[in-house]
Amino acid sequence: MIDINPSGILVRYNVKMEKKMTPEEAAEELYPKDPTIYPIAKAIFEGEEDDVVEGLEKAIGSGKDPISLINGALMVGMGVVSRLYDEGVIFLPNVMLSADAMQAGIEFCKTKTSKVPESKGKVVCHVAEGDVHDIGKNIVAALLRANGYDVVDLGRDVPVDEVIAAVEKERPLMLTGTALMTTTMYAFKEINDKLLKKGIKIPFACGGGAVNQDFVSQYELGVYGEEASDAVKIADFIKENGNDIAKLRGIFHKH
Amino acid sequence: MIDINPSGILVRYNVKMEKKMTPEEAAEELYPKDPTIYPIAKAIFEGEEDDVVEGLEKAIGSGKDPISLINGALMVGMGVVSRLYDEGVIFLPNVMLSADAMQAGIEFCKTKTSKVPESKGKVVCHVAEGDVHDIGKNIVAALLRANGYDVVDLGRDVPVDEVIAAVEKERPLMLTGTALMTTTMYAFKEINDKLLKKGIKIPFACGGGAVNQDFVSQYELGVYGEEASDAVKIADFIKENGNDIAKLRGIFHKH
Amino acid sequence: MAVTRCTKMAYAKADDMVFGRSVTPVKTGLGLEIGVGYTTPEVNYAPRPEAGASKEKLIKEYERITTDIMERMIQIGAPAVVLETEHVEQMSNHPDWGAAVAHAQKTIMENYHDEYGIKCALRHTIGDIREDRNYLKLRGDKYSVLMEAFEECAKAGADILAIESMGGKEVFDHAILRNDMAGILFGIGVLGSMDMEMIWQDITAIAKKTGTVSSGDTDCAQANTAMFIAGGLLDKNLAHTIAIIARSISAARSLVAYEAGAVGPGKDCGYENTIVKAVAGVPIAQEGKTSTCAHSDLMGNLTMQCCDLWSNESVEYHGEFGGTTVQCWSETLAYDCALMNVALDSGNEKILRDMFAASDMYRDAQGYVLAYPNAYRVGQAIAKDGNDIYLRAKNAALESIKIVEEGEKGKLELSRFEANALKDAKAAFEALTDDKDQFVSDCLTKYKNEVAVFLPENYGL
Amino acid sequence: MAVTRCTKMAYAKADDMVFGRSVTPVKTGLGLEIGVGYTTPEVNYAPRPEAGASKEKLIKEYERITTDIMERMIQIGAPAVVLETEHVEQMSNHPDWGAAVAHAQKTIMENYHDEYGIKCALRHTIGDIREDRNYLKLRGDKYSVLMEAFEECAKAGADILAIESMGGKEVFDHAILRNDMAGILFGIGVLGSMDMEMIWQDITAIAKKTGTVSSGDTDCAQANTAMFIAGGLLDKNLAHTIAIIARSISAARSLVAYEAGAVGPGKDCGYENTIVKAVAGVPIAQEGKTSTCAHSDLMGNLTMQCCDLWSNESVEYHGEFGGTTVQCWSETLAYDCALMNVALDSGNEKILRDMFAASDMYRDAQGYVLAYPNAYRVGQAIAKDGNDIYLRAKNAALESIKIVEEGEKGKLELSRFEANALKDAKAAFEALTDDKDQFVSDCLTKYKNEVAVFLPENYGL
Ligand code: B12
Ligand code: B12
Repeated sequence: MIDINPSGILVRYNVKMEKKMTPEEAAEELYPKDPTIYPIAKAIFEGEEDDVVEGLEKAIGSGKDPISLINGALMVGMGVVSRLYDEGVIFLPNVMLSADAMQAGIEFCKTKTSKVPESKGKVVCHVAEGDVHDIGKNIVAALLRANGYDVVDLGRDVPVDEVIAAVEKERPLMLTGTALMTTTMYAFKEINDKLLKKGIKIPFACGGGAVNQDFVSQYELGVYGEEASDAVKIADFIKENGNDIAKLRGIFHKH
Repeated sequence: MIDINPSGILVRYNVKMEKKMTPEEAAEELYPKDPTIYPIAKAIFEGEEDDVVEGLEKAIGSGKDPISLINGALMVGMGVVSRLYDEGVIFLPNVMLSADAMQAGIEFCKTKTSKVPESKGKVVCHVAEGDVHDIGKNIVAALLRANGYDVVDLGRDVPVDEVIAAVEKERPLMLTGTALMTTTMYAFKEINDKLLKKGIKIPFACGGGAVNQDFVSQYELGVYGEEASDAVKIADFIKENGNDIAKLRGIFHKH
Repeated sequence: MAVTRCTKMAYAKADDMVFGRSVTPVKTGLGLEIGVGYTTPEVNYAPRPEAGASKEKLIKEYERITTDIMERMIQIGAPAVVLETEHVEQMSNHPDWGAAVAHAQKTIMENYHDEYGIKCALRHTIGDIREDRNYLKLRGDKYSVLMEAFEECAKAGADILAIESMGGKEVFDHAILRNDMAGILFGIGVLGSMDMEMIWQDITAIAKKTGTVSSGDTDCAQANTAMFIAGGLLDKNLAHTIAIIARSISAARSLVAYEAGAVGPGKDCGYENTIVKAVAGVPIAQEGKTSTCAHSDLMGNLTMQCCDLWSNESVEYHGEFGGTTVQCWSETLAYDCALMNVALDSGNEKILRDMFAASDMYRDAQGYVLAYPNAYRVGQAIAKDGNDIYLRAKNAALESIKIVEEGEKGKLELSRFEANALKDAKAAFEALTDDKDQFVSDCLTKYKNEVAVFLPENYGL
Repeated sequence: MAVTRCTKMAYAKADDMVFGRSVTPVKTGLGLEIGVGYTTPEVNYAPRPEAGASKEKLIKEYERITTDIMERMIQIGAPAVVLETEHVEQMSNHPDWGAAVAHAQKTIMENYHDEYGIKCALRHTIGDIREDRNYLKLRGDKYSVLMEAFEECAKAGADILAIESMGGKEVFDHAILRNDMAGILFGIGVLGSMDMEMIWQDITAIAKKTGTVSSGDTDCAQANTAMFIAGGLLDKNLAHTIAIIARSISAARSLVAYEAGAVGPGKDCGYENTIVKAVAGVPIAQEGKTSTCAHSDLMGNLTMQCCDLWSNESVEYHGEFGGTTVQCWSETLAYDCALMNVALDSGNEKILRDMFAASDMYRDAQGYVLAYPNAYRVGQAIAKDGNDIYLRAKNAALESIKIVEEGEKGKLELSRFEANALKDAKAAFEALTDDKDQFVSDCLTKYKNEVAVFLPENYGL
């Protein structure tokens, strides 16, 4: 093999840009100080289900309300995770493991009370009819859940009418659609038209390999999202500023 | 330089496919036998204006009607040219020179009579507003003329309303538009809409670098043409089969 | 058909491997030979969305695509071309659709071949339709339709038969998002290999019967998913060091097609193909810098190093300034091939190959392991225990880890994150048993529990 | 500014010319150097049709394009990139539009440079707006707007200034469709050169004043028109042997920019640039196999032989599977450059250059003449009579004819049609006077008569 000096050929920007702090150090700075909350948040960050449950047990034992722990401890830990993911300090598998741990924590809390926890809002997720590419959707759903949304995941290859029925039933904050094939993404238009016919005007966030902004702009409810994390940002924006689709497009249509 | 055997790298299909006959031999087989017509047709093929006029003079001298010579000699010669161009035996500059010679011949015939020659039909040609790329249009116009059409050439960078006015005035068989820029071709849509508003439903053949079939399919009157010679084929089709745009698209939309 | 495991390398040494030549070339289609000393563009395309509306529209669309490509190849003087039609779901679910498309395409190709003498062949990649909304359904009714699709397309004109099969994907999908090494190994190396053993014996039988070419499989469903999730240098969904482990394991899996009778050319999106070529000696298609229309990777030149066909992976059919997309991309591919063919003709193929490899082997861990000298080593690790699909896959993983570790001591830079992920992965693989049965039984327990959609009966387990 | 004619070759011999290195490199933009030993992708793009609707929309469109490209370059680890914005008419006719776009783009590029250290520069190619519906209006009011556009864009952030000027085009357009050799020579070699002498002194003055780079012109309006009309191997609108004569003449014309103070990099679409580099030693941009998005040519690899920037010419901005078009094409360009840079780094640049040239020099007459050893000879024919813009252009034509004739005796095949066109052209050029004044006066008479739109006052004649 010939020998080269790679530095003139390519730049390893990821190495160059890496944050000085380790993820653990960065997380440590963000954990809440409260000694009953701290171990729960940390266990969430580390994705250790058992430690989460153990921490919750202790906290409940010391008098904390199970429901308040969901927002006050589990979500706080998850907030650390989401923030560090957004900043590029940690990667998706960490988020997935933390999200799994958080789910376990929420389930545990629910067993300890008869009150129903309040969610940030409901989102219906699906992969277009005819399309089995569902990893993108799975990431979207996981990140939404990790950020406190109540996700109704319809799965993949979902018939248009089933999507409509779910939206009618759940009345979500928004609907998400994923499609990775040019031949399947057209279902989004149909969904749009059927929703409008029923007078339902919620943002329909669409993404996935084949989908592009130009396509999504063609139907009234469409908002294009590039990254899975955009789904969270879109939902957050809706919660804070209402569901004006023109405004959403103004922010999220970057191409 | 390194030395290679190009035969494994590339194939000179043009060399491989070249017809056995020379253009002159091929033309000779197609000229009319009539000794007064033959030299005119041949002079057209050779693009020799002087010989065309000389031949016409002789023919008129021997009693031929100037107007009938237009169809009976000039157009026949041009027919040979067009056919050999279509078959790939001769190239565009030959056609251009022949067309120039034919124009000279027609002008000459007109001076010899008060009758008005009949054309195959009128076509209005233009380059879209804002666009100065006019060579494609020039080729289109030349080929249409060479095939007996009466071309009203509006030139380049033609404002939409001027196109509409010309169509209203000339009532052509069809309109052609050329655009080479994505930013100019949108004028075609406007033209389409304004024509429809006025109830004018003629085929609007569109071509040129930026234009593609998908774009042209978006407006009712549009028929996409890839090659300049398609303009002639479209006109011929209209003359023979009427101006049904769906039918025209069926034939000329190849992509 | 029997399955003959690969336990030896097809090439005596890495340096013997080059683009355009393979140990066992393949003759196919209209005058085409693959791996005999020249490379050929392989053009891929996806119909426009509207085209799926009816069988007629779809056929028309593929006719246009085919004509456009053939026409452009003639215009620029390209001596040969392969067209790959990756089935959209309708074409595999209704084998008569797929067959009609194959027939329409082949007719056009024959006309061009007759008129101009251009060498060409048609690959049909049947969609792996053995999946319903919730579960993989690898065996049963859908399997019969799948095989029917192969047979009908072969009879109708397809020269080269391929698939990107999905065995193991349900476990893999779960594992890859959780850095679960055992799951990645089980999904790709064990379940994937088991499923391939079944389908490739059957596809090869169909190819024999129809006089077509049984060409091979890629681990698109798994290793490519990992590569896509890993993404570019700044993406943060998966460590690239994990993606290359999945890729290395996938070589042990994709090899199974050849063990079951396939002869190549391996499909374009198999980035594991250099490893496979090293072991099995078959010609391979590859994609890279000229498939940016379809996806981005970090080894645009490197993948050319040992390719026999050079592909654009896929592009949606539509217009550009320079013609339709299939014309633009096929032309670029054809020039890439012309360059390689010049090198082959002038005896400079090894230096060009080395330049291709050098361009990207330090770009990230994936390119480093897939650079042909390292890919060869992964191949050796596989062949060493070629008879044990589990052990060879595990070997591949460990060898790739070792290669990256060595690289890090040299010119391959890793981010701390990538290095940590590698370390954790190494520990995980080293902790695994050497006993296949033990591993399978552990995994069955684990994933029946963790992955709701995992049905062992899909694999006869 | 004075005009200093080139009467000597910048390179002692053809073999000294390679990609990535030029005799007189150029420093520009944010840390970029051109021609010092590495090649850099130059990405070109056209806004979507709708984007022209308003100034705001247009700016937004270019912001998106710029971000997309910079982002992708970072994702794949490209060390450097140049962006070329070819003005749409509004941007030159309203210099504040062009300036606003330049500013918006540069701001984004600065951010990326600051964050990642990526080397980059912005080229603005002002539209030659000196034309109204019927006539060229090379001098007068439109000229002032043109120069204002240069100055405003330079002040607003453009690093590199370019234009594709149109002098001579009215005569050329008439001549090229009629195989009229004198008209081709007059249009390109005389009128084109005269117009360039004027504008390039003024552009260079603006560049000096604004601290930007006066880069050069290409004969897009004429030589490229000929190349496009000539088309592919089976097209029948113009003999390729005529197209290469027009191209060779255009080298004598495009050289004028450098004689008037420009320093390069010559613009991508100047297929005459290899000749120009041989004479003037300036760095050049080129396009070829990775500009199939914009057009098809017959020298996809060959044009890489001596390029310093490597361009995709232009692509409409829209989505593809692999990202937006500007991302896809910039990535492909970046890998092409990586390959060349590997060659430069490892001392293999000459062998790679030769492979590029060999790929296409027998593909048609154009590639044959532009192959660097032959291009060098055309350069010598120009430099020999460098002081006489007419004679040097005629020399270039005759030398190119001679080169093709020699080629035909070797491995370059010509169709009978091409050979005949060449023979006729040769006779036409040989019949021409050696006296510039005589030629100009003959042509004035002829073309005032034949070409209705030809106004001698455009050239001060
Ligand atoms: C030559 C050329 C020029 C010449 C034009 C000379 C002339 N008299 O026409 C000059 C130098 C003037 C020029 C100027 C510009 N150009 Co220009 N030019 C080209 C080039 C290189 C070739 C075009 C050409 O002549 N082709 C050959 C002819 C014969 O082809 P054609 O016109 O398409 O016609 C054929 C068919 O389409 C068909 N046809 C044409 N019309 C019709 C109609 C019908 C009915 C039918 C059936 C068929 C048909 O027949 C012909 C033969 O078969 C193209 C590159 C390209 N990819 O097209 C760029 C190109 C068109 N130009 C381009 C640009 C940007 C410009 C400028 C703005 C550059 C600048 N910044 O100054 C200016 C435009 C100024 C203006 N306001 O218009 C871009 C357009 C990009 C975009 N946004 O869409 C292109 C695509 C180059 C590129 N890749 O970037 N250009
Ligand atoms: C992996 C893969 C598969 C796997 C899918 C595994 C799975 N569980 O998903 C398998 C092997 C099953 C597969 C099958 C097929 N595939 Co496939 N596949 C791919 C591949 C290589 C990568 C896709 C992927 O996983 N990307 C990574 C994920 C994470 O990305 P993503 O889903 O786009 O999601 C990201 C964003 O888009 C975003 N996002 C996603 N959804 C949403 C939603 C919202 C609201 C927001 C804000 C964001 C967002 O978030 C994610 C992360 O940021 C692509 C190549 C490509 N260029 O995309 C081809 C591709 C999609 N496949 C293709 C094809 C053709 C097929 C098959 C038909 C092949 C065949 N002949 O069998 C079958 C399809 C069967 C069917 N009916 O669906 C083509 C589609 C072409 C077309 N016509 O459009 C592609 C483009 C490949 C190509 N270039 O040809 N494939």
